Amino acid sequence: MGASPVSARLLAVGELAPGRSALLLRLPELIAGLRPGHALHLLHAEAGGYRLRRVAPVTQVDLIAGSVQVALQPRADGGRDSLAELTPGAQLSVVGPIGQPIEVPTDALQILVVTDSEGFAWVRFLVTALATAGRSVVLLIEAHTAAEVPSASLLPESVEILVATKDGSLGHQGGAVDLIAQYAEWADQVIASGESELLSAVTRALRASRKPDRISATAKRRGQGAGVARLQLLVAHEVGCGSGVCGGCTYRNATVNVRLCREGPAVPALGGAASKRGAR
Amino acid sequence: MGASPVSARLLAVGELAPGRSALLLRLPELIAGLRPGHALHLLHAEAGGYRLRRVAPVTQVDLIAGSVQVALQPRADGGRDSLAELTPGAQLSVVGPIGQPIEVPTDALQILVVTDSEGFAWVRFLVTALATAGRSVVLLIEAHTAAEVPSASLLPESVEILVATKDGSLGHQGGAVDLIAQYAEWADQVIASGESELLSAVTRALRASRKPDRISATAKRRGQGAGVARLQLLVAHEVGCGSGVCGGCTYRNATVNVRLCREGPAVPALGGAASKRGAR
Amino acid sequence: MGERLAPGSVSSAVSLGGAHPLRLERPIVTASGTLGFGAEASELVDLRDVGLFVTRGVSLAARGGPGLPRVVEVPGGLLHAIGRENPGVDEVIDRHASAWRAAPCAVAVSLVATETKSLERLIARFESRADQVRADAYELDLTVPCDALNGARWERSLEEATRFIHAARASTELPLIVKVSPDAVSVRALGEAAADAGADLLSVSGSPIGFLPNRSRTGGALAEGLGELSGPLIRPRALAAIVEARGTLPIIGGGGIGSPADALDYFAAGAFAVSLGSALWADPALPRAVLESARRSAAARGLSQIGELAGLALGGAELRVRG
Amino acid sequence: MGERLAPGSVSSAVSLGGAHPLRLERPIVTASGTLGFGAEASELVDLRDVGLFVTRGVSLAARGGPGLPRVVEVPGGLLHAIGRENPGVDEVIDRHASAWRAAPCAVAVSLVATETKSLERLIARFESRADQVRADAYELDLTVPCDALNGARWERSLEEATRFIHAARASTELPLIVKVSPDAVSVRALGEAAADAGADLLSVSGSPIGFLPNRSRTGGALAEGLGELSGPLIRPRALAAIVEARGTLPIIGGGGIGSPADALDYFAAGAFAVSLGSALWADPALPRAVLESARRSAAARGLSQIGELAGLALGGAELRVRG
Ligand SMILES: Cc1cc2nc3c(=O)[nH]c(=O)nc-3n(C[C@H](O)[C@H](O)[C@H](O)COP(=O)(O)OP(=O)(O)OC[C@H]3O[C@@H](n4cnc5c(N)ncnc54)[C@H](O)[C@@H]3O)c2cc1C
Ligand SMILES: Cc1cc2nc3c(=O)[nH]c(=O)nc-3n(C[C@H](O)[C@H](O)[C@H](O)COP(=O)(O)OP(=O)(O)OC[C@H]3O[C@@H](n4cnc5c(N)ncnc54)[C@H](O)[C@@H]3O)c2cc1C
Ligand SMILES: Cc1cc2nc3c(=O)[nH]c(=O)nc-3n(C[C@H](O)[C@H](O)[C@H](O)COP(=O)(O)O)c2cc1C
Ligand SMILES: Cc1cc2nc3c(=O)[nH]c(=O)nc-3n(C[C@H](O)[C@H](O)[C@H](O)COP(=O)(O)O)c2cc1C
Ligand code: FES
Ligand code: FES
Repeated sequence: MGASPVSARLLAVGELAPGRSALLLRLPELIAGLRPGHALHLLHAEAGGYRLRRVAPVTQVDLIAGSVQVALQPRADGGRDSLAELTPGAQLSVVGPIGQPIEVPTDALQILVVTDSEGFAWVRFLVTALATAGRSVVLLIEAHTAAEVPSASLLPESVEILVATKDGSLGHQGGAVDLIAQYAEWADQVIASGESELLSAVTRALRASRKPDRISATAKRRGQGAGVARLQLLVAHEVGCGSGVCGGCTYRNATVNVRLCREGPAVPALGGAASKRGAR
Repeated sequence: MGASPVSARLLAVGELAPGRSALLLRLPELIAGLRPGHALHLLHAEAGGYRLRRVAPVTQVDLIAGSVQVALQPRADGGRDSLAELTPGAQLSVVGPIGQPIEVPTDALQILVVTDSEGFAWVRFLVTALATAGRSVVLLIEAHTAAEVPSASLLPESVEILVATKDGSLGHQGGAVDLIAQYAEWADQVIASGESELLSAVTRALRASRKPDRISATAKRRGQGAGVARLQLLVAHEVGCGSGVCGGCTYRNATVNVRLCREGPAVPALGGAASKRGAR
Repeated sequence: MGERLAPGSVSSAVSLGGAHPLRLERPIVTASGTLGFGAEASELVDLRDVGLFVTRGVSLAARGGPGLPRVVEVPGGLLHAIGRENPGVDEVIDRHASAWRAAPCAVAVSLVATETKSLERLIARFESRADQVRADAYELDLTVPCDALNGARWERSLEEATRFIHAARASTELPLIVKVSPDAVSVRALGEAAADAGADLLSVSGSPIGFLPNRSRTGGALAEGLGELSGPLIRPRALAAIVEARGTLPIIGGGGIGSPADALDYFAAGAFAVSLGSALWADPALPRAVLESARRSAAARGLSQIGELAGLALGGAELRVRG
Repeated sequence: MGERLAPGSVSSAVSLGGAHPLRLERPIVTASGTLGFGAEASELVDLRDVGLFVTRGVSLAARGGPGLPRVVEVPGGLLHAIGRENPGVDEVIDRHASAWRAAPCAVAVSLVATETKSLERLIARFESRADQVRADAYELDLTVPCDALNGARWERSLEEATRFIHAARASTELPLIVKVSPDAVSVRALGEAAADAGADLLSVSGSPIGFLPNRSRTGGALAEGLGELSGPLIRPRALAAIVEARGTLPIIGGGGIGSPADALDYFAAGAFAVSLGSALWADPALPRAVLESARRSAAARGLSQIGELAGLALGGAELRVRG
């Protein structure tokens, strides 16, 4: 049977930004295996016992305390999130990790990360790990208004953060894409996460700059031939079977066919690796 | 606009019997007007803000502490009761009182009350008030098995309690109706509450004993002509408009047409008062 | 999208229907049966916040109802069976017509009939007492059993429903609202038939049927057995029905609205006005809250009328309706 | 009611259907599409606790699916649109037929087609590769769009659905399950048409359609727009459909089962077996838990077979079906 559920104690309910809840869980059993890009499934009980596997990206890991922070994704139906109303001490049933770690080749020293208020939950752990490992990281973050921008205190000081807000209330007025040009050449590796409009805009902006993909050892082992794509998109999904069988999380385009719950969240863009097929 | 909601703090979650939850609420605003027979509407919020007026009978009132105990009725669909999972300190929105006090003529000194594990919530306050006022009260209580019988500690010592269980695990083996004969003549007034099978059985058992109805002052004032019926049935309803307009709680038979949320919960049986029509 | 407007400047009036237009000061309708026949409605809700009050169902002769329980809670809402109980047209007029005349909003009478003959006599009865009766529209309830379909609802047969709508149209010049539920044989086909018959509005806001056994599973949770469903659990299905019906007639959308945010979904799916039902019992201020949030939403999009919110979610291209 | 039995002594096997009986060791069916085509199903659920595994929908040619999002949460369940995506019959047989042969339970293949010609060729394809393919039954999916109804589902037209069922029946001798949802034009009429056509079982377990706008209300929450609903929110409506269909064909009941207690409602409403779908994802042990609670419930009533639970809620008299 798939990974069996683990019981986790809720330590605290916090916020990455206003309205973006994050749960701090006591999770000694799973913590060692968690890497940036991983998510956990929170088995949230509906009325009458029907439980859903709700995808919660891992935003921070504290190996000493044995605690893991996960973000609650906003629901497409705008529904009230009952998990955000739990009080510390509550028990939660968790399964995971879901998906694969995000691959950043060891020789990629300058990393550009582009995100928005929804995508931030998928890159916080990555940016923190890369910066702590001494790589130079630039984070472009886009939001409608200043209030939606996560606080810089959530990331290591060494990370260079540029903010763009639609209403100009903070940083550059406009979208993160306006700021990409100056970093496109500089970056060895680019990672984008957030609304689909942002992902397409970043892909278009980078298509112009012709840097070759980097070939890395791990990429070969995983039969992905042409190495890690220079641009990786982190695609989110909300809920599903988590076992690759329902087709609910399949991201498909001309070159890729990725099941986000198995091979996601990273999807190679700009003709990177050969189609990442579900290996069996 | 109808009675406006009052905010009540949840002091404790208790049990009248296993699986029969009762909430202790801090409710200074409403407490003075509460009488046996009254219920409160708990405005329980469903997902997305849709709130229901859920009927909760008042089981005990503590005038000094300003606290009111109400019982959570089991749901017909057997659904999990999210109110029973609230933790002390939670705020609840309450409207009421709903319905009318149960009328027991002052000259009725010997009262027989017949109930089951579901009906007990509707008679606890009444039996306590009558016994404290010095009347002699006999309570016949029926349950499938001993575990479902509420503990005697919930009632004043002066109340004489006889138990009947279907499986004979406690008291008489069989139904409460088997025990009525010895009290039918003795009782000046009979009140029954619980499943419809019990209500019909009690009505049949009492039809035999021909005691006249008692005429009381209050009955005249309320235009009920022939005085308080000797047998009153307390009929429960789960949820509804609470304002007498939706028709969801109408108890109708040859002689009565009562809207439980307005004229209930007591319904005269055995041709008591003239049809209690919604006064307008 | 135009630039932002001040919410206050957004007009809330909507004028719906062609040959017999119905003008509502506010795009808010009360669902039949949830606020009674009239006399007691304003005890619960301030009708000044409402555009159209729809009465509880009225039939030619009195209709009795089933025993208790008639309304039980289910996950996400209510299961209920009142059986369109009412004292009959004359009794209702005697006691409630004065409340209709005094109402600060438009009033529609909900017509209940199980065959066309009594429908025609029911409307004739209302029209014959026009001196006392102030009705701005009739709502024809297609979610009522039809004798010819041995108890199945009118909306389950396109043929019977069409005949029923024509009978109503031929009996009155007042604006005619045809009310259906997502259980209709095809909400789109019924909308087209209603438009062809000259009806003015389609109210896609009815209750689908439902059933639950009682806890001991030896009978139904309701005395009646089968019942009707209300509340959030029917919202996604109701919204799909509104999308299916788009373009046949101007739509009043409802069934499952629990909050102002829910109501915006119904405008976005194609409704020009929203019907609020069982949510009103616990939230009598909901009409005003829905009005304000619809104003804010229109203002933020630079729209000067709430009616322009209708169908925003469907964009230009007709949403591929495969339902 | 007979006196109590020991739960262990209650038999769980059911043999359903007349001319082509389908024997299930356990009255538990997995809903198509929720456990995949076969190869990976037993990674999630122990198929020894299941009576019938129904594959994800398979069509003659490969079908692509819509963009993301394809599955979103709604109050009380899920809204989803996968578009019956699959690699086509040959690809599925190549990769999953071995898993079907090894399955410790009966296997039914779910047939997806938008017109009868390709349905006939699809079944012929399966029958021509009978040496590799072990299928104990076919499930004909009437909740798929039908070309002749410009995209509306087969189940929305009694005429098209009847022709479709006859085409399937004429193409195979295997037990034939006809799968419908509460959106069917009339679940009862479809059950009768299926029985007349010689089908063996009616699975009243499909997803009704649903819609929700996205949060900014400028498009749908799903890329596809209209989608399908699963989970507890469809339970009361699914149970009413089961009550409506009672007596036409033996019924597999499902759609909205979240717990063993829920499953007992479906037996009580008339089902001989229950279909478990999206609840399996988070509760893989649900089949065993449902089996045990059904055994206990039958034993408590002195019934020696779980199948005897079917229709208990409807008592002797046919429940007045007015739906
Ligand atoms: C043309 C085509 C389109 C498909 N579209 C989808 C889809 O949109 N969503 C979906 O869930 N499944 C799609 N599939 C099938 C999909 O790859 C798996 O069947 C599905 O993801 C479930 O995995 P599985 O267990 O069936 O097979 P897996 O264990 O995932 O193996 C997939 C197998 O299917 C074949 N395959 C998968 N993808 C492709 C491809 N892009 N091109 C060629 N062959 C491929 C390969 O032979 C591969 O071995 C498609 C398959 C094909 C051939
Ligand atoms: C024959 C009949 C059967 C009815 N059955 C029901 C029912 O099952 N459920 C229901 O909700 N409503 C029933 N009613 C109507 C009901 O009494 C009210 O209309 C309803 O309760 C809502 O109250 P209201 O605001 O309309 O009128 P109210 O303010 O409740 O006044 C009710 C009026 O209806 C008449 N009435 C009510 N009950 C009876 C009766 N039993 N016999 C004769 N006249 C009566 C009286 O003139 C009375 O003044 C029935 C009415 C009649 C005449
Ligand atoms: C108690 C009750 C009584 C109802 N009576 C009627 C009625 O008389 N006529 C009618 O057309 N609809 C009736 N309905 C259905 C409502 O008009 C509405 O279609 C349904 O409740 C769905 O809307 P909601 O989810 O907003 O409540 C009734 C609903 C309830 C809950
Ligand atoms: C992700 C997903 C994929 C589905 N795919 C199919 C399918 O391929 N064929 C089919 O007949 N039903 C399909 N269904 C519908 C299920 O078989 C079932 O009818 C529905 O989920 C209701 O049952 P439930 O509430 O128990 O999940 C799918 C459901 C889901 C959630
Ligand atoms: S969630 Fe079902 S395939 Fe990924
Ligand atoms: S609950 Fe609506 S009339 Fe009593």
